[in-house]
Amino acid sequence: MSEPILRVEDLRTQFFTSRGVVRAVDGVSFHVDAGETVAVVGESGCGKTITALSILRLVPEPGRIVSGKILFKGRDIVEMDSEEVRDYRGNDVAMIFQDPMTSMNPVTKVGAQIKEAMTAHDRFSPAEAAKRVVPLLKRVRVPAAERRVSDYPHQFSGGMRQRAMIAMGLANEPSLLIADEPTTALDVTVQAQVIQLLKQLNRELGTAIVLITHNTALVASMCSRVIVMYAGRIVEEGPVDQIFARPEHPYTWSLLRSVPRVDEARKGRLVSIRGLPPDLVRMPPGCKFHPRCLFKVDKCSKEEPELEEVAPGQQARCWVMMSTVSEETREAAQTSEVAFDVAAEIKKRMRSDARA
Amino acid sequence: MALVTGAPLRGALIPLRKRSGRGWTLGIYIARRLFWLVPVMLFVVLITFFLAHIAPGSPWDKEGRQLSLASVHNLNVKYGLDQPIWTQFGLYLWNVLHFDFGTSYQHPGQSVNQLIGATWPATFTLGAVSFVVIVVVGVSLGVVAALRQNSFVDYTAVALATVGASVPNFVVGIVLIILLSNFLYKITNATFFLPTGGYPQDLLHMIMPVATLSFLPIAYLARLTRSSTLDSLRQDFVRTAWAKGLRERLVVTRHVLKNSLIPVVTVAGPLFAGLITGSVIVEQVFQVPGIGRSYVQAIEARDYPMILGTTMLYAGLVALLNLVVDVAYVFIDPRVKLD
Amino acid sequence: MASPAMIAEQVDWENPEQIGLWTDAWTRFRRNRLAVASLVIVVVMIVLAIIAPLLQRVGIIPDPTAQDVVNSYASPGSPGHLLGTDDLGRDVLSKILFGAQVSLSIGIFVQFIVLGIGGGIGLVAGYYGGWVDNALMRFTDIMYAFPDLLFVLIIVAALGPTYLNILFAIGFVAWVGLARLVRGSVLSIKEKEYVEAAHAAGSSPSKIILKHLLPNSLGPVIVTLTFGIPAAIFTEAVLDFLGVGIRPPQPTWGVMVFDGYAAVDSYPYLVIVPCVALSLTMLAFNFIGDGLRDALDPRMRR
Amino acid sequence: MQSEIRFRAIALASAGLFVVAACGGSSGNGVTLASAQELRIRLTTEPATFDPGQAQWDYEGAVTRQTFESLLSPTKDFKDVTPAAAESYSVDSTGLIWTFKLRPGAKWSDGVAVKAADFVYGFQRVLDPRLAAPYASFFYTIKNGATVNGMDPKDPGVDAALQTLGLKAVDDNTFQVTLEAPAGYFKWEASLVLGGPVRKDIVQKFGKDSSGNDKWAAVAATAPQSVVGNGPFKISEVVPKDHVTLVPNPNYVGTRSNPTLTKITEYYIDDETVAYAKYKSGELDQVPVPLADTEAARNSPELLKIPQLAVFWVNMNTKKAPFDNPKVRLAITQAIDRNSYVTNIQKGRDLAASTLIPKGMRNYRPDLGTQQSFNPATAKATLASSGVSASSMNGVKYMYRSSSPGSKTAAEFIQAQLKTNLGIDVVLDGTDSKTESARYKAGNFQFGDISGWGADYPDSQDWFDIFLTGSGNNFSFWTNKAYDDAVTAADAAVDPAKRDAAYETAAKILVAEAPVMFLYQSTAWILVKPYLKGAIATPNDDQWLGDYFANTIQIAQH
Repeated sequence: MSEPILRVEDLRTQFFTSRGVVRAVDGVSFHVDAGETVAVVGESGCGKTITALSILRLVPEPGRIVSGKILFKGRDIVEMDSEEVRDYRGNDVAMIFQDPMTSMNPVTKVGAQIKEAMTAHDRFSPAEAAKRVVPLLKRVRVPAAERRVSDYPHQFSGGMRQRAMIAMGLANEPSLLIADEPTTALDVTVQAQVIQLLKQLNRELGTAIVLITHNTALVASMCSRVIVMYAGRIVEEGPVDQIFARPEHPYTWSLLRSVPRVDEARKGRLVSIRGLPPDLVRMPPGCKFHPRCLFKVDKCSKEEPELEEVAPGQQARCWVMMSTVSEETREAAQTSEVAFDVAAEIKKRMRSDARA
Repeated sequence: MALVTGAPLRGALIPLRKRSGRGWTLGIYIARRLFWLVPVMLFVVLITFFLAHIAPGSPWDKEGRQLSLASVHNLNVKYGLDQPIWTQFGLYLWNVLHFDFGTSYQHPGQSVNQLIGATWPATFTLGAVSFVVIVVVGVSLGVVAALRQNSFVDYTAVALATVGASVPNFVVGIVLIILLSNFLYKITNATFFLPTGGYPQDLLHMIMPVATLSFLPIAYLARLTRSSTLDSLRQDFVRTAWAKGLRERLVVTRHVLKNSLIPVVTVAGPLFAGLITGSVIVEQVFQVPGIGRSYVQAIEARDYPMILGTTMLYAGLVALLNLVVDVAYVFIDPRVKLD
Repeated sequence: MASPAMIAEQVDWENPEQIGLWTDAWTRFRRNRLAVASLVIVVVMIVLAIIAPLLQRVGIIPDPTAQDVVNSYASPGSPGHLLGTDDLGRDVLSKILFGAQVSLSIGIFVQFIVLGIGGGIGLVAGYYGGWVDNALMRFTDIMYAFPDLLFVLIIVAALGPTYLNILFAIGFVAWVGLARLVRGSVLSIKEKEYVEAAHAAGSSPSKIILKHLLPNSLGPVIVTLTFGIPAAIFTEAVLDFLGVGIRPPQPTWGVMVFDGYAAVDSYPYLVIVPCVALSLTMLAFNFIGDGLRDALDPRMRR
Repeated sequence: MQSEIRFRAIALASAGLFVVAACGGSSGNGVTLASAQELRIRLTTEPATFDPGQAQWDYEGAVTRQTFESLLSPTKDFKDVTPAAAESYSVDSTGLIWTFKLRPGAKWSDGVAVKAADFVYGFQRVLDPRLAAPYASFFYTIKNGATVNGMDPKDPGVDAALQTLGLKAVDDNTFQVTLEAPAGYFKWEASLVLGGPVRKDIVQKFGKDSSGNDKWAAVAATAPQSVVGNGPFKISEVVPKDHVTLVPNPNYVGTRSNPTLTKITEYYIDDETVAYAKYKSGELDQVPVPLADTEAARNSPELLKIPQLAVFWVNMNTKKAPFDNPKVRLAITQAIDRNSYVTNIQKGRDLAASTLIPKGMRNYRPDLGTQQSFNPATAKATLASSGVSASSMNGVKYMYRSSSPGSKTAAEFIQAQLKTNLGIDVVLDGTDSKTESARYKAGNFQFGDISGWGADYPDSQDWFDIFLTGSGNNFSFWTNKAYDDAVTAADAAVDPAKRDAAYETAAKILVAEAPVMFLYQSTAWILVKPYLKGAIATPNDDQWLGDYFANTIQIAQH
């Protein structure tokens, strides 16, 4: 395998709010090889979007990259001066966002916004850029591209707009495309089309894709490797089929169990993970998942485990590891009434919200 | 989002938005709005005419030595004020249709057209220059204050805004005169606003009136721009623009500014109308031979033709400029429909 | 909702605090130190204005209308007069405090009228469009050109210069700017998907207007209202200049500035003091406005 | 912020001639002249017309006095009149026929000779009802003057009627006027600029506007071509709303010939605070001192204090309760401390006054005013004796002009005085000047506002006729037979002693009945630049010092 195009080493990004320091990304390391499709999975608030933004050095106020390296083809993004980073953004690494409705400038034509992505860098002359816009739209399967190019975003449907965003991202043929929950705001049929499109572009252009999502089903259909994040750190990483078959970290295991599997008969009950993601300001001691872990042992709440190799290419951060847990305890965990009181708790909370 | 039957099918599977057919509907809209100008002007004339006549005191009352009854009667007959009020109104409208706005009581021998013609250029020039200064300084101050939020610039902008709004312009004017007039007088040997030949060639004379006129609107426009720019900055598409690697200048002008123009344009229309019809107090303090001052003098002197003439000028201007603003909306924000 | 001081061990890690919209808005507002300081200033001013008669009875400040013509134009800091005296020897400090009763209240209440009429017309015109928008906007055009000087002169001359008449007269001519501003901002967001979605979901127009359209045009509205306060205060002074304002000798800030104007060369403090009072009020409402907009902005919610 | 005094300000030093001493003595050779002989002065408002007959305000007289010359003109000390456009004049035995011999060789500014017919036409225009001259009443002394001016403007017979006036051009340089009745003071009326000559051909050349006003005298950019006058100066430039510039008239022949000044620029500045600032920055050569800046100017070498023949009083409506009761009115006059007002409010600039005729004029009798002198005790007693209780007067309304700082300050002062001295709660009722004049005429007020009088000429006749029953300026609607009889007797009397006695009885009644409360006699405080030499102040200067004899003014090297 050649040198990975992206290597993140012990990245820490923190937000200095009046409530305290929010450790959004708390020591994350991973790599992405050329042409590879990697998924970053985790509940909202686990730091996956902030990691992506840190890669592009677009961390919003009051956040800052506190420490760690982000090496893109050997160059450290964190040390780059602002002009160098600007040229790198959208050229070497591009990013598309979750809500196509608000991610495009409502008062400028779609074609212009795509052309702009190219003219911002000197890879294509303005004339070449203008010529490439319609083919780009065609490549992302936007019908009647010649006419639609002079339309405004509000004249595109949600799916259509996301395709335009993808075209914008790929305009400069970047080596890496980060897609931050590209399908969340879309309905299911359109979701499948977008994922299909991304897979096809990865094959044809060889662009490495980092897909950020909380929808594990998408991961299976598209990515070769998956990284599971929780509370600002990686808790498990490895090839997709290995992780799906034998998840070692209880969190990964619960995640996979809370997704209805079409292929499996409705055997077990769906597992919902007890409680809510931790408050990133006042982190619990030890393993950050221990308050919600059904298989925790005494050590878990004292000391945080390191990532350790559990299988070829697969790492996990846990003192127990699912492989050591017997079949019966797994069954018991799945049916425990614990799930019920959590649901009741959440409902109560929602009502108080409405009343306030 | 109904499928528009009338408009020609554009081949798109689901035309989600009714095509606005930019050129054609715009023409109809403007025509309709111009048609509406007539009732608006008519209504303004009607109210002003009767308000002026209801106001206590007649054009011939004066302080100190009073006019003899004979003189007052002669004056009323001369200006037709002895006619019943409705005939006076009808006669006035008839004259206006012939573009004759009557003669001023204060300046016998001069028609309102002449007086407005003589005094408006000075006000217009002063107002137009101030408008440019206000928009340029106000908007840029607002944008910078938003981009560098809670920074030194932001706080100076707020401080300027506060002082701008709390100190009335005549106080600003008189303070400027007291401080600057010695200095300026030595350079230009007169700080009077001298519209030699109707247009002040010498910009030095305009420094103080323009500064006084612009002080408050700059503050307001800066605050307004700052607040709407802050709103735009928070939008997701700005993050997309950064992600595309655009230079800051482009992100600000093409993405942020273009989206925060709506409130600025909305205010700019009537602001311009107000500026070019003159500010009474600035014209009084700087002795500008403008129309703003003559409007208040007309009201104080119950000079009905002058009051009506100036009010109609202002009404026409405001209505037209608001139309320009409404049309501008469409060019700034395509989502705005003209209906 | 926030649980009391947390002790590290017993911390209930299972359910971190979740708070509602309004408490969140209040906490965010509270954290904006500038906005809080401004709120304190405004409250102090209002309190001072209210207890001014009390202060006078106790003797801390003299009667604002008591003339001491022998030492008129006494400069600030002279004995017994912290901020000096005016042309009739009346104490400037007590004139400011008593003047606040009229000026502050007119400044603020007029903004409610402006928000009511102007905001209402702007929202309705912007949301409904079509002939409703046309009718309301032509009415606004007429009001723009309206000789408000004449109108106010007659209204207050006819009905008498009582506080309410003046408040209504000023409010009635002050709302046009806001109406057009609100309409402008509504027009552009009316098309937004979530507004159409809410429309499709059958929520009533008033709900849409208040829940979606008004919050978005919050920024410009708040700025306009904060600028409206000194404007209203000076309009009252212009009314007095025309003879239909608050009857003297009741002091008001606007009138103090107008009267001070004549002596600005020899006794500038007569203009400076009321202008400072006004600037302070304006500054305070500015920051409160900013704090309010940031606190209520849905996107900023944690 | 209009300046307070609207009508003519008279400046007559009690010691007669008052040369602007501060400016270094006599004109002529003692002064090294500055290169630019340009005078810059300030008018309170833009004149409405340049037609001498139509002039109504002193800021209009400030221009017509320079551009036109009437038959006679007052002497420097304003004790008498001397020939001006007329070289000499004679009155026949009946006192009815006045014959004026015009100055030979006198020319208009366009070189045409001045003829008697021009004066006939000028006088006729003043009395022509169609032109509605504001001060036509001055010439009611001329035969048929009142009847012709009283005709209906639409009446076709007006032109014919004008010929019946007592005006005749005997020959090109003899102009004869026949009076309705003998009037010694017609010599003063013949010296008013109102009676300037007018060229018929010029009036016809420039025609009329749609309301029938003559365009030749319009205050417009065309004025330099259209305003043809026989005065020492002519108009060279008019910028509407800004200024008018006068330059010497080369064709002028007369007593005010060869002026040293080459240019007079009259700027319209109605805001005295602005004018004061512009004087200090060197843009104006003279300016009145605003009340608020009294201390700053009090001991400046450039200050000139000129006492004026102008008295101010508080009007009381004798037709409205409780002011229909003379005792109540008297109590009011005794309850207001004039001296405190003059020293503290007017900063000691003016003189307290408790009678009508100002100091410096014949018939000045301060001793008659004792009944109105300030004394709270007597005031309470007088009020008690009036049968009207102080509490019943609570809520009485004092009218004042809210746009004038002086009027408002006086109102607040009087309110406080009546509260402390008589325990009456006065309500201040502010209005704008137009409304106030209308309410004066309609009698729609109880008491209030300060108004006053400055004579057109220093003769008691001009003063006492104010309070005659039905007089236009008798705002108090006061009628008193004894007073009317005394004044008519005095006007007609020829023997000065009999006149003085009659005027004294009238003055006594005026003080006792107190239709008005006499307050103060004003003094003009003017700052004049040291380099302004040779200006001769007269009692009737129109808004600027030395305008009667502008030819004597010189600008010294500075």
